[in-house]
Amino acid sequence: MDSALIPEGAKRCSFPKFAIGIVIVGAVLLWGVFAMGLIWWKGLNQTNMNDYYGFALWIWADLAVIAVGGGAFFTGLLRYIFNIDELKNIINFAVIIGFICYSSALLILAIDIGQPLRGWFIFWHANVHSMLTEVAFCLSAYFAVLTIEFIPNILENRQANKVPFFRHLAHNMHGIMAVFAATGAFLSFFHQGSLGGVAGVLFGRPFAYREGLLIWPWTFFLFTWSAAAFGPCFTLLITKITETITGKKLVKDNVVNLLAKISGWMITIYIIAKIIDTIYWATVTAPSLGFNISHFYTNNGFYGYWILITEILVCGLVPGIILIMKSTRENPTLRLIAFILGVIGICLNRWVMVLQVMAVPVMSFDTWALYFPSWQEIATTILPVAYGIILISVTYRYLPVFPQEAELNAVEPAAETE
Amino acid sequence: MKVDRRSFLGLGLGAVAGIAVSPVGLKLTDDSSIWTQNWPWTPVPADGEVIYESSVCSLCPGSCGISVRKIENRPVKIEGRENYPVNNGGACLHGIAGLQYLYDPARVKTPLKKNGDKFEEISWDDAIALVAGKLADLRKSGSPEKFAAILDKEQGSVSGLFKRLFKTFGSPNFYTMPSFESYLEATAAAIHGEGKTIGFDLENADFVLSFGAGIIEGWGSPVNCFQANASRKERRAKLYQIEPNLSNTAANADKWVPIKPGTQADLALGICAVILKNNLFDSNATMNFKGGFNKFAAMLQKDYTPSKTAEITGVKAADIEKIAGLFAKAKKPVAVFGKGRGDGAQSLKELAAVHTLNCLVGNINKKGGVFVKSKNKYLEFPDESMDSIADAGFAKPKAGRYMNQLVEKINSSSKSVVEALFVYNANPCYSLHDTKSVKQALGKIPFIVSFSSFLDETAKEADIILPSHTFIERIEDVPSGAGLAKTVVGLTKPVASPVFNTKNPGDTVILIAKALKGSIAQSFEWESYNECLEGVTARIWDSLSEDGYAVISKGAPIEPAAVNLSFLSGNPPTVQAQGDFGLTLIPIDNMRLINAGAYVSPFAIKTVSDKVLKGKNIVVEINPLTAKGLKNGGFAIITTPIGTARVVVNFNEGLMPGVIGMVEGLGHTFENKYVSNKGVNVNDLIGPVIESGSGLDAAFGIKAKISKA
Amino acid sequence: MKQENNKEHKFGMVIDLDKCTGCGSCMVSCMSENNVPFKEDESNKKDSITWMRVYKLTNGKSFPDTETAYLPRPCMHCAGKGGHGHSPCVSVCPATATEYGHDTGIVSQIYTRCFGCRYCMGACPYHARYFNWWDPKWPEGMENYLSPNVSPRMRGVVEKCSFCYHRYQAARDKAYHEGRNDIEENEFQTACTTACPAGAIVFGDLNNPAHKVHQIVKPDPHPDKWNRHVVGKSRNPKVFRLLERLGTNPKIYYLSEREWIRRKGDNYLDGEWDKIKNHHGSSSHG
Amino acid sequence: MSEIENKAENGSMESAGECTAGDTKDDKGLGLGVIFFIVAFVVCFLSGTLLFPKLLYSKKEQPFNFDHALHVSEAGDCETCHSLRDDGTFAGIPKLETCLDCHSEDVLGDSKDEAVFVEKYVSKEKEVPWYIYSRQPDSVFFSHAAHIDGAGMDCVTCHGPIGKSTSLKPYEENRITGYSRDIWGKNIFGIKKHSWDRMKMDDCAECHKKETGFKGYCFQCHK
Amino acid sequence: MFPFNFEWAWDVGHAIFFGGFWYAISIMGAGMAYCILKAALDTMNDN
Repeated sequence: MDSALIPEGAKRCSFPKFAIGIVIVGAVLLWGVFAMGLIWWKGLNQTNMNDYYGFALWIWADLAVIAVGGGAFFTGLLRYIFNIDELKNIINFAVIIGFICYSSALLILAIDIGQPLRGWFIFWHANVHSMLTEVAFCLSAYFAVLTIEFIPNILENRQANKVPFFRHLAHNMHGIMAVFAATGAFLSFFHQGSLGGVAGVLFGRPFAYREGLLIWPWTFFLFTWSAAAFGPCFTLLITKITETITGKKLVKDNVVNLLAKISGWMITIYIIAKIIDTIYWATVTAPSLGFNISHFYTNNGFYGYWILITEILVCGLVPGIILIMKSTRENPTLRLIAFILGVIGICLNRWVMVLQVMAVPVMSFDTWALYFPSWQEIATTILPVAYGIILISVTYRYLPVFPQEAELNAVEPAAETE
Repeated sequence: MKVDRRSFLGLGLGAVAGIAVSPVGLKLTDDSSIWTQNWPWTPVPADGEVIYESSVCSLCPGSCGISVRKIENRPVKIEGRENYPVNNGGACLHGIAGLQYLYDPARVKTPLKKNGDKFEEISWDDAIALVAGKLADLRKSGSPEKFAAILDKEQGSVSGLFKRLFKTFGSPNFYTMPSFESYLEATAAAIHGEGKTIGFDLENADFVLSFGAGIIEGWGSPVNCFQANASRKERRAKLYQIEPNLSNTAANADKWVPIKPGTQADLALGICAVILKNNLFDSNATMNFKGGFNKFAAMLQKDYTPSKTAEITGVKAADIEKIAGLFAKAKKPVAVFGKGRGDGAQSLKELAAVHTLNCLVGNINKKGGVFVKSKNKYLEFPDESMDSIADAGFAKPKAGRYMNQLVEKINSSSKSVVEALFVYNANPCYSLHDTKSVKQALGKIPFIVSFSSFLDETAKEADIILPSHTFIERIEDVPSGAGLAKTVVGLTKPVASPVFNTKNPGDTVILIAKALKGSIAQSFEWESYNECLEGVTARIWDSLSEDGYAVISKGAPIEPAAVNLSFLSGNPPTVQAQGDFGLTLIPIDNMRLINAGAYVSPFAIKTVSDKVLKGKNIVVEINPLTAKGLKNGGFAIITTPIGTARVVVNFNEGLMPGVIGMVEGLGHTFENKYVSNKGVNVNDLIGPVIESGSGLDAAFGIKAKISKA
Repeated sequence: MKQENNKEHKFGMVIDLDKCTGCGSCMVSCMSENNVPFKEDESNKKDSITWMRVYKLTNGKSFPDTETAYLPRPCMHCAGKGGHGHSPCVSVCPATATEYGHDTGIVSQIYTRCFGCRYCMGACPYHARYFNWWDPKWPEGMENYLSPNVSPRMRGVVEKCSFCYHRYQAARDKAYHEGRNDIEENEFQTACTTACPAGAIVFGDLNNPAHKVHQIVKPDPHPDKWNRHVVGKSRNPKVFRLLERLGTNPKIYYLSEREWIRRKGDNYLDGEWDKIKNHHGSSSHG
Repeated sequence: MSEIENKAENGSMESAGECTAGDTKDDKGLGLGVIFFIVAFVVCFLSGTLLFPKLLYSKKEQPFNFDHALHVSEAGDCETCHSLRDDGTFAGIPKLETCLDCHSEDVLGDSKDEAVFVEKYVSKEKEVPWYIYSRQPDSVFFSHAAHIDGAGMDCVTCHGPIGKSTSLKPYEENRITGYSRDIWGKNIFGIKKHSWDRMKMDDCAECHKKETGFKGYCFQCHK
Repeated sequence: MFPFNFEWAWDVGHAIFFGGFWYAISIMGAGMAYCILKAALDTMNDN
């Protein structure tokens, strides 16, 4: 049916099967779009946010998708700047995941503001002291980079590629991709960092506040580093999921292991830095403001010490070690567990840096504040997931995303799903 | 040349580029954000010239001077009036929120007549004719005394007009709601003789011994009390607060003396006993005491020794002796009474016992003490003309001495007691104890006329509503009272033209009187209330109209006040709480709520803590020791002999064990979503307990139990 | 043309917590002065707009040693670390919708500029900032009492106490018209100050030694020697600020004779308070 | 689905053919594309510049014409009618009461506007519902006292030579924002020649920057 | 973001922030312009 669009030599499921899958996920997407419409029409009272929780689920989702989308810039950096050639086999997919993550983040930001029609004020009337300004500028600019990085892949579609101009354009863009990748890395460094800065600069919130270098708190660097470290985990996890669903091997193990190894070292180094940061914060920064670490964790509520231990040890140190040790890394099950733990860990870190910051009382007579999102918030947070699945399905179906696919699947005409 | 895809591409790109270079994008982006800055549904208040008009607030007996900021003749803000003799620039939250009453959703917009369960609009002329017709029939039937009135107060010219109407009509059944002023007069009558009232010189006292008087809870003239209390810090004056719960006053006091509910009278007498025993009293003062000083002293030494008193009240004997010493030795001590706001149920024994402390230390009519003054008589009405029906009817006995007795009489009598009822500025269906029985009594009255500005609980029971202007819209004389040391009469002025089709209640009464014809009409020969006001206040009118107020008296009265202890010397029994459950439910007065007269404004209820009102649930306070099996913040059921209520529990260490505190002023049931249908009316749970001897409803609370819901 | 009036004010407030009765007049006066809306249920204090909020403090002791007190909390108009104007909220606003006025020390909030990201709310440890989750609505006719001096807010923006800036503007208008260069102490007073029936709130220019607020607070002209971020610390041992140690440098000072209340003003590690309670304020500067 | 199918198939066929066709007819094709581009560009640009303002603004006539020049010559200056109140606030457009200082129920001149004024407003004691060209949004606090008394500025700097006008131009209301066109300025690109051509915040800032060295704090002009 | 914006100031903060931003934007813009132009030229050269 749509065979003319499908990459040459690639096997894809039948179009009706594909369409049914898209419709199912599309229904979830529409639910999210409906919630989004409701929020734009009626305002943020549709959420369960309140004056204590001005930042809540959405900001977490933003931080989380951008952190896991960090695979794009880091893989790009490794591929184009450090010239690790094997990574060309996964860079396309990393870019697509990054594109999905960043477009989702921008969409969520557009929902999250009380006056969407004034959203452009953040650019026009920018306050350069605000970390959020930095986020907005770098995020938008980096999204442009991602789009640029994504375009050649789109132009490689069988039909598009027949247009000489597109063919040349794709070729030329490949030629100078290193320049874009470098710009992307530069921008990513700042926006990943500034997202960390969002919490770290809050000197009124001792739970979040960190000292730092010049105007940048330590969370700035920790966020950049952690996004670079855990981003590839997410890329590889999604690759694995795609492989499972399509029933095909798409990326060779050596490529996966290479990226996993790099990620493992990054994670381990990050976790060491994070532990040092946590210790310094708990013993120096917070006490200097009159806070014991015990002030920040409740006994019976949601925010117990478990969250700290889970984030740093279970979902940080453990995946890091699994991925640096050859034997465990090359065990597919353990590797997968490490990816999953890593993604949970980074998301948990972003959760803590957004929601726990809001939950902890600062004034001595204030109380812990807890919050549970409304269905509208949940629906709009699931929306990007549905959108991501659809975009991955479409790109996988019509674009030559995985250069190794043909080689790996040349002889086995296995039945595939979607 | 073939029009191909490139042509379309060119067309599209050209269009995009053309629009992009044109100002459309920039302008629309800018304009759309400006649109969000000026949404048509967000009001834009009109600007204009600012003027200030002074008036007097009559929401409560405090009668504070207010200054109303008006823009282009539109009132926008109420503030306290500078240099006003009562409140000197200060204002309370209810007064400041006063403009909200003007546009209150529950306002009666035009005269209403009940038809079945519903109200129908009716013209003023028809309404007056209807009321006059009914009254004329009642008068013709020969029992004019079956016409009753319930007002908020006796003072002022509007009350004067009502009283005059009743007298000329021939009915003695004119009632006022319990108020602090009424208790002051009752206390003065019991000790000093009729025709007097009491003022407390709090701003000069150096030791205030308060028996539960909520000095910063809205007691007395609230703003005046706030100021007197605040100046304690500079004056180094002390405040001891005696009550079962840590009220704001108790928390602000130098010492909080927790006491078992309902035993303040005993403690006061116990302190009297110590003062007498230790010879700490002012012998010059006691020399002229009448009514058996020795008998009184002997009774105290027998029944109120420190240890006995301690047992009754729960206050340690040593503390009783210490407090007695501090009080008696202070230079300018004053003992104040009137639990809470002072307008709830009170026992005369308690009022008299506390006031006796003042008499014993000789602070009557001294600076920083208690002023025993003659009732404020600035009004001079011309003589009524009475026909024979009026004479005969007016001479008949009242159906009951106080409101609660009237209610009881109506409910218990098989014959009709009241045939027609006027209600003005009073909401007995909400603010009297056991509201169910009050509503039952009102249900037995065939014809009820309400003068309310709002469709409140009592107005809803009425057959005709003749809506009054709010205090923002009307002119009226507002005498101070409520324990204020000075006597000031203020003038409320119409600072806004009437928003709805309402009238000044004075005008309404005059119209009804005129419609009744005959001698009644002859007694109301004014053209309008304005004319009447000017006439009856002639003595102070110049000052009223020019300054907005007239000071009738200030400083300590010169004339001595006789003291008669006969009421107490027989040691009347102390009132006990109704029922036999293990705990005592007491009402708590909260400055941010209103429990009598008006009801709370949207602004004021917004300030109420979530430890008082949470959603639609009232929160009761209870000491964790008493709260066995209950969860802090959880639901519970309170049961009293007269009702049950579902509440939320808040553990509060500031409550004496064994006591449940429930705020007064919630649980309204009328059409105002901002303030109504929130929580429970504590008066639904507490029944009246009549004090033998005084006839007052003296229920300080009620026995209750609480269990997990 | 003449220069703008460049004389630097630093408007601030001192609230006597021993006088405060928790009556709520300040809250209502503020709401009615500043066109603050209200809604059907305001008992969820986490979405109830009260620029001035009165907190109830308790000493945590059990009956009968319990004590309570009230603490009114307007916007603190923080000067930020070192008093340079980088208030916690101002420094984070991405669209410059809130700004530190160096001429007055007042932190502004511009509703028409705010696009509702709520970052400032997260930054403020005092919860002094409120979001308009709903469109403001008044019962029919009630919008007639709205004041033209303060613009009603629309849904989706943050608002907070402005120190009644419009009163400052009005006072300056009058001064300009009368050819005066500056305004008198009593010409600019906030709505909460004038409403307080207990006279617990004193408002004025902390930079002006003639003003009462300066005389009570006696702000230290030098930075705190133990925490260089803290400036303008009171030299009156009975005066404290909320969360002073964070370096937010609020311009709201509190006054209390009661030690337990003063201790509530900030967070202290075990034993810290006992060490400094007596040299808080003046004596800590030797 | 067939649509996609068709498209895909057409696409493949067309592009297969295009490779050859495009190669030969390249110049012409591009040329036509360029022409289309230019035509579309010009049409869209011109409609965005000329037609768009017509759609954006609605024209409203003032209740009746007002001759500023005549009034200035009679009254002497602007302040006679547009005055500051004692508290320093600006009274703005005069109320009827101010007009009646000179006017009365007797028609003064012989213009028909005067007749309208007397008939519709004076005799009915109704304020004239003028459209105000310089009306700023509700969020703006503008202190006339600061500019007139404080800085000694004249009216013309911001309001232009309106005192010399003999008639009132139609009021053009922005359909989206509800504000007068004079705020953005007559020029749709926002280009101005005189200080009074626009009244946006940037114009305030420009003058403040020039005269005081500082654009001003937000709260100086916002409420 | 532009020198004619109200908030713009010629200070270090703006120089660093917008310096970086405009630098990145120019590189991206120039890169894309280069690619597109070169692609157009290449397309023509194909013939």
